[in-house]
Parts: sequence; C-alpha cells; structure tokens
Amino acid sequence: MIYQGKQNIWSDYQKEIPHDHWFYVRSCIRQSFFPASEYFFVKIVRDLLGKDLYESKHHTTCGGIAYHCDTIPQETAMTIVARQFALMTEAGYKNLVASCITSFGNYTETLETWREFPELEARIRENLWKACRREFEKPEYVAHASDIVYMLRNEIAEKAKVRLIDKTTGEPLRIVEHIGCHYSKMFPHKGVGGAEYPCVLSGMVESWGGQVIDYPERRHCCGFGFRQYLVKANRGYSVSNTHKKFESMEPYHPDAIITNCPGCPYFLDRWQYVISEQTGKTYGRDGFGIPVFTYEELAGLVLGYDPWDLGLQVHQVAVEPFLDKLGVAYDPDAKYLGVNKEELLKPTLPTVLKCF
Amino acid sequence: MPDFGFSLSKSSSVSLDSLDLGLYGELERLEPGVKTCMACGSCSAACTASVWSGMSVRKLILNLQRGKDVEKMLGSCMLCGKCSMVCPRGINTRHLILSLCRIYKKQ
Amino acid sequence: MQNRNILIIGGGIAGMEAAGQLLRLGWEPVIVEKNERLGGHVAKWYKLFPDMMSAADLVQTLTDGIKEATVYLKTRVASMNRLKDGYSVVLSNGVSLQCSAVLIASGFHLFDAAKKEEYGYGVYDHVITNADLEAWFGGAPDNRVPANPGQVAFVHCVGSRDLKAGNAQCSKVCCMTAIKQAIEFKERFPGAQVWCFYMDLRLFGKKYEDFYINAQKDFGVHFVRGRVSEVSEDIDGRVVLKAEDTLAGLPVKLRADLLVLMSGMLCNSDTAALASMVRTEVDSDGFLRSRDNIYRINESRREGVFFAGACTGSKTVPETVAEARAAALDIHNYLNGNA
Amino acid sequence: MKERFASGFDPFVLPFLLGMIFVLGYCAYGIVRILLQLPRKDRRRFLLSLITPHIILKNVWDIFCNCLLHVKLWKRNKMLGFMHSSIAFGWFMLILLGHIEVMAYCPDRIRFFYYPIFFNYFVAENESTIGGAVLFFLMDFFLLMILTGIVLAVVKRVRSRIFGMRRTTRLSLMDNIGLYSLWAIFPLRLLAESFTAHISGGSFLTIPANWVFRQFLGNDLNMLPTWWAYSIALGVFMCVLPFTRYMHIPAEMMLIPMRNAGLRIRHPRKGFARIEVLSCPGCGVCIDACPMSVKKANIKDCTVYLNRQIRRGNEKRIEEISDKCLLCGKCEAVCQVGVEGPLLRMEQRAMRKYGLSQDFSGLDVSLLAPAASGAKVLYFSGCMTRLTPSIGKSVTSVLHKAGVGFRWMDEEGGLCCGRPLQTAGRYEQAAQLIRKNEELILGSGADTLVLSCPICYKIFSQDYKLPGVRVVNYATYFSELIASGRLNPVKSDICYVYHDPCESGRGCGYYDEPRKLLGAIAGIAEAPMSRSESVCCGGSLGSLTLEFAQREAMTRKSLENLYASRADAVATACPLCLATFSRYSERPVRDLSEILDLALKSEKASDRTVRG
Repeated sequence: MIYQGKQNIWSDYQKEIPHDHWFYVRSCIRQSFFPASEYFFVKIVRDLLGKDLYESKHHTTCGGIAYHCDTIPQETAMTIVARQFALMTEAGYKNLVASCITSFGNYTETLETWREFPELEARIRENLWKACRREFEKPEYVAHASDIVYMLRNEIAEKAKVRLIDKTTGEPLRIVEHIGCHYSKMFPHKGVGGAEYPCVLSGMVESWGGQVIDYPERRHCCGFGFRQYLVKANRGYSVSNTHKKFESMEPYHPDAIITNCPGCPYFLDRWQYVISEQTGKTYGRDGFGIPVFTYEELAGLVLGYDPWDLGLQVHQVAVEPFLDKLGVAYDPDAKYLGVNKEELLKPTLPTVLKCF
Repeated sequence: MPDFGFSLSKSSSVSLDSLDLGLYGELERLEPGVKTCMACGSCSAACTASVWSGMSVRKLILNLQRGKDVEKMLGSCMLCGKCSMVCPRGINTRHLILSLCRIYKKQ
Repeated sequence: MQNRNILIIGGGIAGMEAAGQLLRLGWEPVIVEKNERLGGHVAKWYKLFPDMMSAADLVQTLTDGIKEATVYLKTRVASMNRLKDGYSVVLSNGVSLQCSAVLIASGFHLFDAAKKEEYGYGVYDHVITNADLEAWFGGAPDNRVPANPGQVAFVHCVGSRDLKAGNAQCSKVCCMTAIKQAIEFKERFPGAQVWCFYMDLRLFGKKYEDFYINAQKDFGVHFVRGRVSEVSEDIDGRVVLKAEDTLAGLPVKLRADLLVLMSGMLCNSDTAALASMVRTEVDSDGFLRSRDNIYRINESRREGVFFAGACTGSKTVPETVAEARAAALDIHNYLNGNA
Repeated sequence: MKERFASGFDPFVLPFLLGMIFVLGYCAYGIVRILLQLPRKDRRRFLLSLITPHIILKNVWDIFCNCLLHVKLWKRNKMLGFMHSSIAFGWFMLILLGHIEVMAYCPDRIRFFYYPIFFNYFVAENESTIGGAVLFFLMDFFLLMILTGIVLAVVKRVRSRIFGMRRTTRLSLMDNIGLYSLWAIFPLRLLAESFTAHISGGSFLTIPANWVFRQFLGNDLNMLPTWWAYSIALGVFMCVLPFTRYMHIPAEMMLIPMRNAGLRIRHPRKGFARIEVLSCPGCGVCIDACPMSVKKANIKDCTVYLNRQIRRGNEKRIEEISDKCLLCGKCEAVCQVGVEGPLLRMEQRAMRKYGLSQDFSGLDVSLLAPAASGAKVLYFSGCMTRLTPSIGKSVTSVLHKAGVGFRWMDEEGGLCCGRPLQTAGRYEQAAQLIRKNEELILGSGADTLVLSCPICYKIFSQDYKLPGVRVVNYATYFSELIASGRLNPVKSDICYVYHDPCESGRGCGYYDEPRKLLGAIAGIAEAPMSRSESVCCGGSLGSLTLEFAQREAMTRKSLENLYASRADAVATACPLCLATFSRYSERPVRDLSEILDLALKSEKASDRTVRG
C-alpha cells in the first residue's frame, strides 16, 4: 500500500465543513442501539468544544428506512426531508448535520436530485405547503456528524486523556474503519476522502494515535442492506456479508472496528455472536470478538469518559480486552448498572463468543 | 446452537486462483482445441439436446474452467455432432464431450 | 515566392513521418515538440504488434528520414495568427516563423489510471499500466513487477468506453496491446497464469485474431468477459480483483501478484488550446474534428490546417504512419493549388 | 521306382518337420482357443454349420475361390490377382501333386508327411514313364507359376505403382523374415530338385538346370546342402508364420466357415474379431482406399495397421486408430478377406470405461411428440438437417406438392436417431434413444416414416423395431410418388454426378434408388469411383478425433473424383455431405430433394393458377 497515493486521492475530495452553528438531526435507531452515542456527540461538541448545536423536538424520521425498503415513493421521502429543512429554516440555521448515514445520504440525494430536476423541488415545496403549511430554505451545507468529529479530531486529540496505543506493547492499536454505504458511495464528493478511500474515520483514528487497517473487503457492506435484514428469509445474506468482512479482516488481527453508521456497528457487533454460534469461530483473541465502536464512543473513550457511561455494556462483543489495552480504568461490577445505578440485569452469555 | 431461522449462505463467488482445475486440465490434454473457445455460443444454439435440457457446450467449457459441476449438462448430450459442425474455431466438441465423459469422476 | 515552411506540431511518429515525406516533396518542415526527444509514445514502447517490430527501430527509421528538417525540442507553440497565405507562428523558445501550412500531429495522452480509483493505481504496490509494463519490457526497472509472479491480471478498457472516466470511446489498440503484452509476459514467465478481463475483444486488424488464438492455444492466457469492478490489497500485498464472469454468470475473485491496467487513449490535453489558436473545433469525443470522418480525415475545417495521427482519434501505429503520409500529400497538393 | 533310402529319412527334413509341427500345433491351439472365446450360442451354430451340407459346399467353394484363386483380387487388380493366385494356387497344387506322387509310388510312406514335400529327394523316379512325365511336368509347371508370382512380388515390393498401388504396407521385422523365407522357398526348391533331377527325374525346368549344374558341380554330394536350405526356408517360414501377416493363410480358412455360419463380432478382441484380425493379409489395399490416406500422416491409421496393432496389443495406437477413422466403410468394401474395419473400430470404442454415461431411459419425451393429426406419413429430418435447412424445406415442399398429408416429426427439434452414439461405441445409450424414438413414432399412429438423412436411415432401417411402420428413404418415396403420377417433374438439363453417402451406400447397400430418382429428374453421370467405391466426403461423424482442418484434403479428394465425371453439378442425399462439399466445391452441390423441388417449380406455378 502506498500511503502517498491515498493522500493524492484525498486531496481531490476535500469537503467544506462549516465550523459552527449546526442544526442537528438524530437517527431513528441509534438511540436504542447505542444509547449514549448521540448524547456524547452533543456533550463533546457543544459542552466540551463549545460549538453551537441546535436540536428540534419536532424532528421526525427522514423516511430513509421506508424509502430504502421500497415502502414509500421518493416524493414522499423528499417531502419528509423538506419538512426537516423547514424545521431548520424556522430555527434560523443553514447547516444541517445528520447523525444517521442514511439520513445524510437521503438529504444529499434529495438536494442533488433537486439540482438536476428543479421542477421536482417546486412540486415538493407545494406538497409540503399543502401538507403542513411550511416553507423552507435549502441548507447551505449538509454534513454527517462524523464529518464534524473529523473536523474537530485534532481538538479532541489535544484534550485526549488516552491515545489509541496498546499500553502493553506501546504499538498503535490496529483499527478497522467501516464507512456506511450511504455516506459517499452515491456521491463521492460529498464524503471526506471520496468513496474509494474515505478518510473521515481513518483521519480520526490516525489523529488519536491508532493505526488504520486496510483489508480487501473494506468497501463491503456491513450486511444490513435494509431488506436483507428486515425480511427474515433474507437474513442469511445479511450475516453472510458480515462473515465475509470478518474473514477478510481476520489475518490483520484488528483490535477494534470504528463505524459511522447506525446499522453497521449493530450488525458488525451482533452478527459476531450469530457467526460464532453457527460456525464456532470468533475473530478476536482468546475467544473474544472484535469490539465495534461508533466514532462518538471512541472519541468518548479517548477523552476519558467512563466506558459504562458511554453505553459500552450494551455491546454484544465484550469491550473489556480493548479497554485493558487502551489502559482505561473501568469497574467490572458496574457494567450492568444503568445511568442511575439501577440494575440492568446481566444478560445470558453466549456459549461460543466469550463475554463478561 | 440456537435456531436463528437463517444461516450463512455459501458464497457464489469463484476464486480464479484457487480453483481445482484437474478435470479441465486433463481435458485440455485430451482435446487441446478446448483452449481456443471464444464463447460465441454457436454450439449452444445448434444443440439438439438443448431443446429439452440445459445443454450448452459453451457453458460446459466455462463451468469446467470455473471449477463448477457439469454432470447434468454432460448427461444430456446425444453426441449428434452438430456443435462440431458449427464451431467457428473448429473445436472438435464431440470428442471433447466424449473425452470428458471418460475422465469424469462422479462427485 | 511561396513560403516553403510547414509547421508540424508534435514530433511523434505522425509528425516525423509527415516531415520526412514533405522533405521529399521539396518542402521545409519545422517540427515543434514539447518533450526533450522525438518519437512520442512509440519511443517509450518496446515492441509493436502485429510483427513484434522493435519500436526503437521504427523511431530510428523515422528519425533518419528527417535529418534535414528543422526540429525544436522542448518547445511549444505560443501563438499562431492567420495571414493571407499561411500562418505566423511564435514558439515558446522565442522563435517566430512564417509557414504556409500547419500540420497538427499532437497525438494523444494515456488516460491517467489513478483516476479509476477503484483499481488502486498509485495506491497498491503491484498495480501498473500498459505503458509501465512496456517500459519494463524495455529494461526499465520497476519494483512493482514481482520477481516471480504466479498470477497476473490485465484489465482492458481502463479509461475507455467509460462515461464516468470521461471517455466514452473505444481506444482501439488496448485489446491487442493486452494480448501482445500477455504473450510477452508468458514468454518471460511461462509458469505464470495470465488473466485478461475484457468487455469485448476488439481485434480488428491484420493478424490480430491470430494473436488471440495463439494467446489461448499456445500460451494458455485466460480470457474472462467482465469488467473488474473493484481491486483491493491483501495482507501479503497482492491485489485482489473482483469481477463478474458475465459469460458464466458468476462473480469471480482473483488474487494476483501483478495487475496491469490497459490505459486508453485520450486527446492530448493541450490540443484544445492549439485548436483555439487556429480556430478549429474539438469533436464530441474530445479529439479534433476533421472535415469529415470518411474522406477528409486529414483536413481541418480551417484552410491550411491539417491533421495526422491520434489527434483525431485513437489509432494504431500503421494507421498513424499511413495518415501522416496522406497528410503530407494533402499539404503538397493544397500548396500546389491542386486541392 | 526305387526309394533311395530304406529308412525314408534324412536329417535335413528336420527343420521342415519342426516348423510343420509347430505351425500345426499352434493352429490347433488357436482354433480351440477361439472356439472357446465364442459365445456358447455362436459356438453351437458354428459347429452345426460344419456338418450342414450346403454350408460345407459353400465353405469349400469360398476357400477355393478366395484363398487359392483370389477371385476378388482378380476382379480388383489383375496383376495382383495373378501374383497372389499363382503363389497360393501353385503352392497348393505342388502339395497336392506331391501327395499324389507319394500315393502313386510309395503309398506306405504317406504317413511321413514330409514325403510329399521332399519326394524328389527320397524317391528315384524318372520321367520315362508316362506318369512320371506328366507329374513332373505338372510339378515344374506349377513351380514356374509360383516363381513368376515371386518375381512379381519382388517387383511389387520395389515398385508398387506398377501394380496400380500408390501405397503399400510397411512391413514389420517378423513380416520381413516371413517374406524373405517365403520368397526363398521356391527358388531353393528349384535348386534342390535340379540337383537331384538326374537321379530322381525332372521336367522342363529341372532337367536343363540339372544339366547346367552338372557342368561344373559334378559331385552328387552337392545336392544335400540345397535340400537342407530348402527345408530350412520352409521351417523358418512356418516357425515365424504365427507372428507374421502370413497367419492370414490359416486364419482365413477359419474365417470363411465362421462367416458362412453367420457369426459376427461380439467382442472387440476375442472370437470372431480375433479371426478377422488374423485374417488380414496386410496387403494394403485398404490404404489407397482410405479417404484419410490423402494425408501421409494418416496412412498408419488404416485398417491394415489397426489389425497389426491389435495383434501386437498396442493399446495406445489401437485407440488412436479406432478414433480417427471416418467409418466410411470403404476399407471393408475393398478388403479381400472381408475384415470389417469400421465395426472393429466401433467395438474398440465400445470397450472403453466412462466416468459418466448418459442415461436417456428416463427421458420424458411427451413434449417432443409429433402433433396429433390424421396424417399417416411422418417426416424425420434428423439433427444435421438443421444445419442445411434447404433439405428440410425442399422435402416438405415436395411432399406438399404431391399432396401428401404428413407431419414433420422433429420440426421443432427432437431426439437424435442414436447413430452418432452408436458410432462412438455408446451402444447402450444409442439403444435408449432408439427406444424413445420408437415410442414417439409408434405413439403417433403413422404408418410411413420418410427419412432424408442417410445417417438416420441406416439406424432406422437396421436397428429400429417399428412394426406396422414402413421406414423409407426419401429417394424411394419420391420415386414412388413420381411413378404414381402424384409428382410430375420436368427433367432438368443439368447433369449431376451422384455422390453415394457412406451411410446409405456402403452402410445400407442403397445405390440404385437415388440414381433412379435422379435419372428421372435430371441428367446423370457416374464418377470413376462410385457406389461401393464412393469416396467419403470427409465430413463424417464417424471420426472422433479428426480435426476440422484435417478434413479439407479429404473433401477435396472426394470432389476431385466427382469432378472427373464431367458433370455440371454434384448431387447427394446427405445433409453432412451437402454441408461438407458446399464448403469447398467449385460446382453447385445439391441435395436430391432440392433438385426434385426445382424440377417441380413449374408445377407449383400451375397449381397456383388452378387454385387461384
């Protein structure tokens, strides 16, 4: 691998990201899968780094899941998107930042479609007006939350309590980055670093001291694929996809996986259990899996937040070995205590995949 | 193992560098003409057996080259020789099939 | 008295052959070449199909034919102005001259394979282009070519027939070049397995089909119909290709020790600037527009401006040479009032 | 009459005696072995035939004509015929006369079976008696006959072209030993008998020779070495005989009765096949006949070499030779002893083991059934006709014009007739296809099956069991339609030469009907080699290994023969011949059906006006 070659490509895909004043839209599913991620995004960006981040309680789904499952037509999805834009306009913001990759893709796709077909935009404006008497201005910038963290990666690194370095060996931790498909595969210029070699996550990892692993199936989908998972008969494809990725990354012995999509960390994490049950194989050391983090979780760990406050106990794959390498202190007994130190009940542990 | 109601599906992808081409290699030795196939499909179009079976010499050769099973196709050839007549590269497809039948090892 | 100067822009094989012919017809050609040597792309090539002639020999033959011509190397045309019976030209080296006709033989440039990001040219350790391989055949060291390759893949149509790469046209010569190089490769590494990934095999010329049959029969080159969609690198540094074998209807994967990208031909980047100097047009395919594409390929739509070689479209070496000769005769006739 | 030796023995007879005992023992063993190899039914049949009077007569007659007089060879080539019959018949007569002499002069010595051979050494008789004069004259006469034959044989070896043979067999080492010892026998006999002629009598050859010898070799002791040499030559010949092509002499005498008993090849190597192989005299007539021999590289793949390789047990070569052959059957047609070259090869192909065998027995053919209709005539065009659609079109057009209600059985595709599988030695699979096609045909309710492909015609007429269905070649059928007035062709001015397709010609003996049809609709010419001598077009499916490029020379050779007839165009009755010839022919090539359809053109026009 020639690093210089990648940098040449990255230089072609520099994305302009505004430094402040964002209208933040959350994901439908992340808060249940990774309950602390969005919370910590807001905490880090707004509280720690002092940026202006606005949220509206009227924000709804962007329609992305329904759109990608072919259950709603594009015009409907666009009208939902138009409503979010209206909320932003009403709040007086011009920069939209989405927590969800599919939302980001959906917003980008809508704007790009309108750019090509202005008559469609006019019709959607009419639809929106008829539906809820709202008007909007198109956002000046649409970013994904990981773009913001990428932009702030060096500020985070300055405030970091730990670096992504294996305490026991002193070597940089080997991190696999996994980018959500809807981030830049549709519009390479809308993603930091383009579609082939995106650097939004690898930039964070390198800035925080880790080493990025590039493996053959890096581009491959996590396996969610909407209908591949949501239709139960197709779930075999979903898990096979994930399996393919793990088989491909296995020889590199990664210490962790970092993701920027709602579905990806969920499937990369949970399917490791299913694969271990079905094939008897685990991909981490000593029977453990490879822990999967959202970029907010990893940022949180780097900034020294308590792992259990970051919600790492809801991961399927045990994060403790990674925390040990990182040198982050944690209380094993507090793992299954919730925010108010309530007992969360310890789950039944899997037979093959080693967990605590 | 818990019953998930779904399982890992086998990859349909073929690894070109790690194929077991023993059968094809032997065929190449017996009927070197097979190497010059350019997959034009004349043989398949002319095939008498294709009317009632999936027989296609083009596919058969390709499947062999990709390490896939050809038993079903091979089993429907009537050796009528039309494919040999129409092959623009003059491949003796009839001998190819006959040779393949001889060296074929049932899985 | 008539000005006997004829400006030839480009010192590749087209420019050289045209200059040689014009000399013989009694004109005084002036070759302007932007590089430090003559011969263009052919000078960097090793062997030419279909006779496997040495490219250096051809360039030498052409060079011998233009000893009397004026040649400016490392020079570009700075400006050109139409006069009553010719052009007044200023070159980047400060020389200004008057000429009665202009022959544009500015040729092509190879598609920059790095633009097909998914193939990883410049990113992966063992990805090279047809030009790199040709240079390596010619003896230039290249550590991207492994010492003992087991599997080698050639990908056809890199930057050709690809709207997204900005070139919808077929580059015409790459199929044959790939087969030629595959054979040369097999001759050097008989143990290697060579795979050609193609969309269509366009082997239109004399003896080309023989090359194809020989590649299959005598060299055991494998041909897979399907465009490589994705290339990655495995832990051993080998390239992993993904494609569909469209004839078998199967996704295929190949772990190769070397990947050769058959970069296509695009019109030279500075041709548009040249065209605007003489106010002639660029065609929809990015190449220069001839008066027509059947009978007057050598003529531009401007009086006294002629074309030869790949500036009007992808061409093979023999086509280029033939066109250069034709252009010389066209200029001769034009200047003698016989056009 | 006096016997020169009371004992009636001299050591010089020993080489002959040993040779004789060896060869007789070997043949006896061989006969028993081959009889044991025969299937029980065949063995019984054969043994019964040996006591059936009319078969005995036929056997004797055939052996006399073929083995001694070489009648078939005479018909083919007078010089060769004379050469072979002079040696074989002459030798036979020498032996016969020898026995007569012994019987006449010393009947008690008949039990020494070397006596008839060396009579002149042991018995001092002279030509003064009338009996002696006649016998000795006859002896010298037949010896002279043999010697002429030998001289011709030597000439043939050196210059086979004089005999009209372009190519002849290359002999093996053993064959050469046999050949030279055979050649030596008779001059040596002349020498030996000449040396003893003044004692034991002689005739017009031996007495003058004796006179010449006695001019410089007065001593009687000189006679013994020549008798030794004669005996040794005989002994050597007989000892090597089982290992040379001369084995055909005893083998053919076995083959004729076996064939007359109705036996046929049932095993690729044993029994009848073995006898056929051994009966091959290695004469090489099949080499020139073989269409493949236009290419020098193919000469070693002719039947004579197949027989040789089978005798040697060289499996690799047997396979190569068996697979290459076009199965045109010409070698069989010209063979003097009737070795079934094509069948032998098919048997070799059939004995192979296959990793995968097609199984058509379970095939559901209901989809391929001809449409239900009252038409009683079925037309089966066969696979190959798909590639020469003009035939199918013309046949159906002719049938329409004749007003025949018919169904085109495989118009939308059908099953193969099974003949290609058969030629590949896949008998079982062919039989399965035959059963399936029978099922289709019998289920259709038709009573006539018209065939336009000779490949199909051969198997349909010989291997299909279709009770109540008449299997008819289209040439016959069309001739009948013309005869009954349902077709009124206008005879064309074009002169055609008819090329006999191998499968219908030599394969079925179907020569006259196509000529009858062609004669009725156009001019007709004969090629120098036609009917059973017809030259394969080279496109035959019979060959498994011949590459496309290797066949061109054969096609051109076959066309050359047809062009020699000076006809304007070539007519044939086979889709494969049509396609193959069309590729290289400079003159038009048409199928019989096309020619007929052209001859009916005017009729069609008049039909239209009537209908219109």
